Amino acid sequence: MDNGIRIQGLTKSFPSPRKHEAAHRVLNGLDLTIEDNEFVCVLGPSGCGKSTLLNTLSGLDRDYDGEIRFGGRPMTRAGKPPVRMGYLFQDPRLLPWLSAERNVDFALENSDVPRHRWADIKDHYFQLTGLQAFRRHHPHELSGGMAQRLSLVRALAIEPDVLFMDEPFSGLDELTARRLRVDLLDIWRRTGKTIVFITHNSYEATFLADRVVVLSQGRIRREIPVTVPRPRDYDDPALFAVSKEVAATFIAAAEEAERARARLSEKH
Amino acid sequence: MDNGIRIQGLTKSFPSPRKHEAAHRVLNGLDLTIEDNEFVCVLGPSGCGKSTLLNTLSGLDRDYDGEIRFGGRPMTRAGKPPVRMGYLFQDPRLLPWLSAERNVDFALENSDVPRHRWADIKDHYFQLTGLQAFRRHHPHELSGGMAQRLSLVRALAIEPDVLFMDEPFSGLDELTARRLRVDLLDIWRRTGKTIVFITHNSYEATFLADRVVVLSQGRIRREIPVTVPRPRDYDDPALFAVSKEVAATFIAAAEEAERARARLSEKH
Amino acid sequence: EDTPIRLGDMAQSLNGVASQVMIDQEFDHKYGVDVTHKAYPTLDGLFNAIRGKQVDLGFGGWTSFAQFRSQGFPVFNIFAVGRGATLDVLVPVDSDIQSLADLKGKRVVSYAGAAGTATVLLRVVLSDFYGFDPAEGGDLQYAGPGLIPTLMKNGDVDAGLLFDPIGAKALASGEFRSIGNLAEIYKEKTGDDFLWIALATNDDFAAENPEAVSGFIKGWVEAVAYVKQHPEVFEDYGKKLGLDEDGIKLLADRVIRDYATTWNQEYIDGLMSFADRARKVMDKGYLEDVPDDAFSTDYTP
Amino acid sequence: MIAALLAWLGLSFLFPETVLPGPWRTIQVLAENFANGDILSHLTATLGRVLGGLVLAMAIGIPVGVLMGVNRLAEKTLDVWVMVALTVPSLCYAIFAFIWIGLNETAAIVAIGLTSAPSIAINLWEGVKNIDTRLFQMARVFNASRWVIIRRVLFPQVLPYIMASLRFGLGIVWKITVLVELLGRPDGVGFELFYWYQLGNMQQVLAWTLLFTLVMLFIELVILQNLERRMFSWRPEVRI
Amino acid sequence: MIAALLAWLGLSFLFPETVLPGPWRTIQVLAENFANGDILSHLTATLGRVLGGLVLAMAIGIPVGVLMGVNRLAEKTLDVWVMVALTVPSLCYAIFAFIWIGLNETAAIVAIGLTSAPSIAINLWEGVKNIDTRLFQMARVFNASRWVIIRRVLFPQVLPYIMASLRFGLGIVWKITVLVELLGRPDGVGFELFYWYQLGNMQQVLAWTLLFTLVMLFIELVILQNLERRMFSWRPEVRI
Ligand SMILES: Nc1ncnc2c1ncn2[C@@H]1O[C@H](COP(=O)(O)OP(=O)(O)OP(=O)(O)O)[C@@H](O)[C@H]1O
Ligand SMILES: Nc1ncnc2c1ncn2[C@@H]1O[C@H](COP(=O)(O)OP(=O)(O)OP(=O)(O)O)[C@@H](O)[C@H]1O
Ligand SMILES: O=C([O-])O
Ligand SMILES: [Mg+2]
Ligand SMILES: [Mg+2]
Repeated sequence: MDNGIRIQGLTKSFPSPRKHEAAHRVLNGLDLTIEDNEFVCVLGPSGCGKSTLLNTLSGLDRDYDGEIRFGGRPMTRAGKPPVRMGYLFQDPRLLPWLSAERNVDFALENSDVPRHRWADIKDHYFQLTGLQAFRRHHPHELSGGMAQRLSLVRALAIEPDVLFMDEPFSGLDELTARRLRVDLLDIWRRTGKTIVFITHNSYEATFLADRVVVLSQGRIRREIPVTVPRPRDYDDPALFAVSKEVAATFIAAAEEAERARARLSEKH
Repeated sequence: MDNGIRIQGLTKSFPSPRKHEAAHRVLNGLDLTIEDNEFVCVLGPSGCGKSTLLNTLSGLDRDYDGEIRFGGRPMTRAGKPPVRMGYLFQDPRLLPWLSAERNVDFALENSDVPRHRWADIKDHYFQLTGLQAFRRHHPHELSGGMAQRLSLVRALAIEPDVLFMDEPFSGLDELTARRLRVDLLDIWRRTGKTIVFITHNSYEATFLADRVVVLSQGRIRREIPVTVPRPRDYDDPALFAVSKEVAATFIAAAEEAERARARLSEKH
Repeated sequence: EDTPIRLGDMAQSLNGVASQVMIDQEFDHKYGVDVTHKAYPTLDGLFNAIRGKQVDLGFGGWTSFAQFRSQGFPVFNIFAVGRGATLDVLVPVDSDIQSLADLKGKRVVSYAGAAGTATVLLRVVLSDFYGFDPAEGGDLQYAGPGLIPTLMKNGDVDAGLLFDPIGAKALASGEFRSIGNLAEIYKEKTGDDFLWIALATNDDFAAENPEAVSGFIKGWVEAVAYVKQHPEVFEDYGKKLGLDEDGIKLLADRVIRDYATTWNQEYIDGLMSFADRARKVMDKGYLEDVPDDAFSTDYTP
Repeated sequence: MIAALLAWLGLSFLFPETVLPGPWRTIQVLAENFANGDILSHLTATLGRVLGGLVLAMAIGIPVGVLMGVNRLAEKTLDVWVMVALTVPSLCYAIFAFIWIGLNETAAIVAIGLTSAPSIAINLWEGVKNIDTRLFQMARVFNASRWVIIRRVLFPQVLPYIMASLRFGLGIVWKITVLVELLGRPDGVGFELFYWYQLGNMQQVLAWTLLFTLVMLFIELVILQNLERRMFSWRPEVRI
Repeated sequence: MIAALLAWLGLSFLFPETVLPGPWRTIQVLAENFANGDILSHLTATLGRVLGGLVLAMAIGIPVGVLMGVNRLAEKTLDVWVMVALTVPSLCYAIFAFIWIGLNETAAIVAIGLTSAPSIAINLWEGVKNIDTRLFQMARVFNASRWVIIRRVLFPQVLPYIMASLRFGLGIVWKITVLVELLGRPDGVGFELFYWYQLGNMQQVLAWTLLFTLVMLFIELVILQNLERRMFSWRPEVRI
């Protein structure tokens, strides 16, 4: 089945907390096409609407203008989204009354993964994330990075077709993050998911993505394809060159956004 | 007043969630001395006890063995900590029912900062963090990075003598983070605070710190002084060299910790 | 100057008719007292007021006052008011129950609660003269008076013990008939007058104002006599209840028959023998010892 | 509102007029009562007791509940007390208040307040146990005194429990007011209600019930809902 | 517990024996009642009504409250109903239950349940409004059906409100049981309480109150607290 994503004219506003003031338009006619099985990384300044984009793509927020299609199947105003999706939120969003393992079970119970495979899957991902010894801990007994990793286990365990990841490695040390990046690419290669991955790290984006997308002022500012062949080497100067371009694009976009904001403040 | 921190034999355990099982010892006789007005960065693998260390230093968690002194004044089992401190938590911990500005006011109200200076202070830090336009938003209306920046405003606004920062820039894009690092150093230079700063980014640590401390298995594995003179240049190769050493130390420590954990799992 | 007397009564009670006459015709001032009438919605409220000295004189079951006295509350009976002529056991007109004897094994509901004088009378009559106690078999239920006609109509209960005005209203509606007037049956079988409602006061008031208490009773007796001669005083009351002319006449007849006008040691002795009968049917703790000072004839004209 | 009226109308056809009078008849009776005049004095008497009782119940229940939530020792000692206080029938409170304080308004309000306080304490107690402890830590680090923490961090978090207590507390207090009025007060809506009940006059019973229902709806729709809207405007909406 | 006893002892010296008998005398009376035998039948009758009423009240109150919390339309329509239901005096419920269903246990339980349900609904309604909506979103993305969300995400979050409702609901239900027993049942603890109250026998009133207090303490200390300990063991402790 085709799990590509086609976004057309996506516009999203939040009402202002102050009455009688214009709504805050976060996404502004955003167009983006993501191929089936593509790995796309999204960069953009803090507060530019990256999480908002994932919320609309995942069907959490359906109060937007524009169109979203998954392999041709449209996202409707109500009802289930047309693909099986996994979402790693920016905050861990674990159920505090369940142990780490039961949090993963919660996701599995609502997935298509047959029950006889659960034990293996959980073992595998807990091992991968170094959480084996913490399966019976509750979320408040985990460190920040551990909660983030548990959230990763949950998103992967259900074997989704489309995976949304909102800064999944931001709270992890570089060693762990590197290893998890390699593991993620491995999983992606084996299972053929479509992945939308948000990050602030341009090198991480370049290492992972088929294409890096820079978001700013509610639109895609630029799309940078990463043509370096896979498997990629972390110290490959070619990757470094692309990542420099990504960083430069990002900085240009961010500065432009800042000037726009400054103009706006002045007007008030 | 001397605001140096002297930690001796700090040991902290958490009871296991499974009954009749040994407690989980997170800090294990940790010794560390931080000079007055020193900027110390702490690195360590996820779950190694960095946040736990800050919780004990800040007096939140007083259920530990060992001794903590601030400029000779001991932290007691009860009562106020002996210094004015600011804490930027790993999660933002904002009061959800207050607007961004009122969240900062909450901290100011309990501080020594005279009321007539509040407006200037808030203007300054909101400007610095780019949150001017969001002063009246509630936390759930902020993006992840914006909440983190608000948390930074709160910690700085009260002008503490000792500042604890737990991965303050992890959710920010590199451009914003760089600018904030420079601003932070500037504030530190002007006001003479003692700062303990946790990060996963070895380059960030090297750029900021007088001394980088690597934590692992509940102890300080190594202390790496950063002798590069200030003001430092982001692209200084001398910094890059130190940061490579920091990264290498960290990796060694992390791998050692992992081996220890593997041994432990095997025993079970 | 006339001594002020606060008179407590149940809000809907028929004593109120005579009390009102007493005030309207100024029989109180004639004997040196100044009566104000205070109505309470429930017996318990009224008793609280009497025990709490919110009122100086009050109406209620003599058994309750005797019981309170035995529990140490300083109240006592000073006059007879209602003999129980309006206490009827009613059944729906088409019921096949013809007399009290047929009540055995039937569900009977009393308006008066488990401790009420009327309930005790019902149990005494049935067990002493008909050979069964409905409370024993669990056939005796309790429900508010307003509910009882409906419960009988619905067939939830087979018979109901009611008092006026609701009893008269039920009879006047033609939907119910009486299978026995308890006080009449009791008098027939024992020769004693029954006493349902008495007038009571508290020790302090009586000690401080003996004249006023006697004066009140004199006025009360005159008021009752006036009511007997002027049944039209029931008009207003009956209309408020929604009774027609016949209904009002029926009510007046029954109530006038109910008013007692004598109070003496003989009457009290009769009550004591009722107490003996009551003790046998009731649980331990009911009228266990009736102190002599639960009654006084000192204020009888 | 209209649905409620229609339901009543429908039900009233099932019963004879004497058992369940229809809304129209009831409103007529209520209007007549108004015309007769003394409705207002009964209503103000009852409202005074209800509000007085509610204030007393909240004034006892909230601090006790909060104390039990934040302090282990207080929880252990007060737990039994609260359950005992919850079990003692309103009858006993009423009797002792009337004996001790006398048959007056103060006694009525004390009886009403004491009967309702335990329910409110229990709700708050449970509420405090459910709050976000990380925010407490934040406040402690930022040097907030115990009192500031209670007022600015704990209170807003238990506010939903307080609102709930206010609402159902109103209901409990009103129920107990009816009981207290029938035991020892010579006026009030509960008094009238019981008076007419004893007379078997359901039209009046419903007229008085209707009167108080309208008052309560006013309190809910005009006062409480506005209060709540203002207090909780920051809260994102729950949708499943 | 001991403090409560001592307080009672102290108070009892202030009043004559007939008004407030001391604990010792009361326990004696209670023991005598036990010896006489029919205490158990009264107790089981009342407990049956209390538990039946509580189950009914929870069965109505929880779904209604949750529905009002998660659905705007339901909130708008049911709000008025709940406030009306809260205001209708227990007396009215009792009358109509007895008229409609008859003078039997079912009617008593229905009257008790209906009177108590609104308080519980209100508490749950407020509870639902207070939950963490981000967890809902998480569950929705992970494909949880509405029913699963209610059961696995909403329910655990409103559990503290349910526990509170269970606790104070027990108190309300018991209070109303007393009233209902005195309006239309020929047995039960409330019936006995009122019987002895009407006879002015405070020793017996307190003996029956004590009996039920002990039963409630048993429910609280042995059942509810253990239940709660198990359910909320994951929760970090609140300390100020
Ligand atoms: N309340 C608690 N109960 C039990 N264990 C806890 C508790 N808090 C923390 N821990 C354990 O202590 C260890 C250290 O946690 P801590 O939060 O200090 O890690 P950290 O170094 O800050 O990690 P990270 O970089 O992921 O934030 C972890 O293994 C965690 O599981
Ligand atoms: N519920 C909401 N109500 C009002 N405004 C909101 C809401 N959610 C987000 N916003 C606003 O939308 C903008 C984009 O937020 P979003 O969370 O998508 O940013 P982001 O790109 O993910 O940022 P970050 O990198 O900091 O996570 C922000 O300005 C934020 O203030
Ligand atoms: O106790 C009462 O519910 O009236
Ligand atoms: Mg985001
Ligand atoms: Mg941490």
